[in-house]
Amino acid sequence: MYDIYIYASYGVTAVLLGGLIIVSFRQLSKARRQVFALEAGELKKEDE
Amino acid sequence: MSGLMRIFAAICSQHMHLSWRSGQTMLAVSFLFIAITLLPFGLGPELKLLRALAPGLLWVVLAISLLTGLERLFQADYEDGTLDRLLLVPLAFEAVVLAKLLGHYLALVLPLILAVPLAGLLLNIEAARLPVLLAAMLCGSPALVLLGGIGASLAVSVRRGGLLTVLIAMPFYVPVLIFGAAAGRAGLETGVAVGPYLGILAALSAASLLLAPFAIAAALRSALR
Amino acid sequence: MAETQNLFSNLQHSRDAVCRADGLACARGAITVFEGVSFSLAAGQALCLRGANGSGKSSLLRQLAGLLPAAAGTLTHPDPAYGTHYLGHADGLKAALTIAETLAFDAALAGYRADNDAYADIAARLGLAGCDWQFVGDLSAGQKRRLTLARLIMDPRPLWLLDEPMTALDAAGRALVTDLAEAHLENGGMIIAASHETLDFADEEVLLEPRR
Amino acid sequence: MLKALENISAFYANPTRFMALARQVHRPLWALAIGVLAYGLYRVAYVPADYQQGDSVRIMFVHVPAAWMSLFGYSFIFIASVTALIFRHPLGHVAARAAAPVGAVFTLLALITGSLWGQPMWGTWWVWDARLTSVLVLFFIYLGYIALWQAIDEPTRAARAASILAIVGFINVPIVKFSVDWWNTLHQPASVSRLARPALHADFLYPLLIMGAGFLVLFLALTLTRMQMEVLRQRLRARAPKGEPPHV
Repeated sequence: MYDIYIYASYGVTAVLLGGLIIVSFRQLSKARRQVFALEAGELKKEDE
Repeated sequence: MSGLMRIFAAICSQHMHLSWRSGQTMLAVSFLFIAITLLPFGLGPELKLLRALAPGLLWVVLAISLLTGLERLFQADYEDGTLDRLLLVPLAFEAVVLAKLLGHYLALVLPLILAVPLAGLLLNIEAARLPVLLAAMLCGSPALVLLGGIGASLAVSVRRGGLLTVLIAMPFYVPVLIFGAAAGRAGLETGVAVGPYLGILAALSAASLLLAPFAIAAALRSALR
Repeated sequence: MAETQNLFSNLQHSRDAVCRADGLACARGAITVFEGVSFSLAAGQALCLRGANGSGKSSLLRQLAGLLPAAAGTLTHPDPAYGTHYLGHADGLKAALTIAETLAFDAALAGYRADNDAYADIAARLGLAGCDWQFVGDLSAGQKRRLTLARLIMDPRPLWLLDEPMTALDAAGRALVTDLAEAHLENGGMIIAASHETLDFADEEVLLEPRR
Repeated sequence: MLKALENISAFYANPTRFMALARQVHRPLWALAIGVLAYGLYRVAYVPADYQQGDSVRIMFVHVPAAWMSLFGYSFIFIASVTALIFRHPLGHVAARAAAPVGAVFTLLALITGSLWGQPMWGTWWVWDARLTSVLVLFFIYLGYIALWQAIDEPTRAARAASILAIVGFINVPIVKFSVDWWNTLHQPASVSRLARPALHADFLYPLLIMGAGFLVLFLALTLTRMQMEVLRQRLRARAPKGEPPHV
């Protein structure tokens, strides 16, 4: 009788926390890529 | 009058002067009446209902009118370089902050509170309730200004930071509103003492007075770097 | 009434006052604006800061005024609350006030009682007409600049920090700044000004190098 | 002991050293979070139905830990801000900023699950119950804190303003809690909050504690992930050529 509320609760939990986890990891890997590209660019400049 | 007091008075009176001259005071009082006028359209014109809700509604409208005026508290001075100057006066910056807050209180908040009886008339409030309501507002409003000043100072470097100021200040307003409205209600229910509520409101104002000038001064100094 | 006479008195500043920077650095967030800036200024001397846009001239002035902490190095200067005038880009003027009201505020910040006759005198000296009725918002950029000079006249403080003091001023206005500055130096004051122009009153220059 | 702690904290003040440590701890922490949460869910699945509330009691196992984390998160931000502002530890601002969205999501979760629990229990989606109301105010405090970080462009200025707000806001939390509790009893003197149960049977308590531990580790793991991201963003901002801050 309460199933729908229980599933909704756990569903919302999964969506909210899952969303935050996905966003956080995406932002982390994006920042990693950008730092990597920047440092690679700086190394190149020093070589020239 | 000593030099330091003269500086304090000058900062305070300049703030009041500019507030009057730029129409801020009139705008804030008009805002209060506009909000009060809109309420019966939302709630229905039934006088009994309005009368029962009046103290709480007046507190909420007062708080919202105050919040809308907060944006201009420090921002104009921040943008035109006046705050730079005020850091270079012999007065402690916390005292400068207090002078501005006092100016704001006298120019904006006091007129709002004085307008409350008239606004209460529109909501059919019992006249017997007014003295207690006004006393509660006088006790609680310093806290509203001081705590609102924290929001205004934190958002001072943000252009169009009005909504941000409101968002930051709102959680600080909750206790004052709770006890202010409770005092307003207690006034009529015979047998309920009003004193403790006024005491709590005054205590909230006193605690804000101890805390807010330091927080505001720190926030403004940080924004001026 | 003795107080009002002070408005025009030529106060002699202490000859011991100094303003010195040793290896001064300035940081904006994680970015270093300048570093290793050193100079020393004695009573009666003026310094002109030079450097490209963004080299940190204004930041250095703000550090000297105590508004911005130094990222590194040491700074010796008069207590900003008593000894420093800082005229920055933002002029601190209120458009809704008249010239007289502005001067009254300046006088009060300097600790003087209100005196309307004195304001008219100062306005006249700065070449501003209509002291009592002219609103600051209606003044031109150069006239506003002149009005800010009133603070230097009213409140004798040993160190003047001037950011682009000649901006927007006509020939007469520039002469006014130069006159005020020379009188100040004669009285034992110190001036540090950031400017792209040649300042007649400055004896020394410090060049802020753009940091690579 | 304290001295040793001080030395350790000083050692990891250097962002590069912190990043090296974070890289080592990151995966084990996430593995632990997933493990504890999985075990907690397994235990929750076998919890018997409550004789009063039936199966809806299962909502408690996300609602209550989420409410715990909303308070823990703000305390975390407060401590990090104090560390940054008073002890000038450079990672304090990073930790506070990283934890804010995590705490806010847990707070929102507590609100939504509280509402989903309230509907079958009270027959309405929202009641101005003391606990729900103060969690709602806490959510606004989180929002203001995050908005302040976002609104101020200059990172060091934003950091200082945010830490002032975190500290002042932290003082405000118990005052709000007290006044809301008082306000609530004033208006509904008879009702006792059903979310606050006097004593939990062990069948309920242990799964609840395990879920709480799982949420705590998840909070720390998420915060660590976001801290690494913040450090890298700072590095980008410092390194990028003047005039064109990297778009992140």
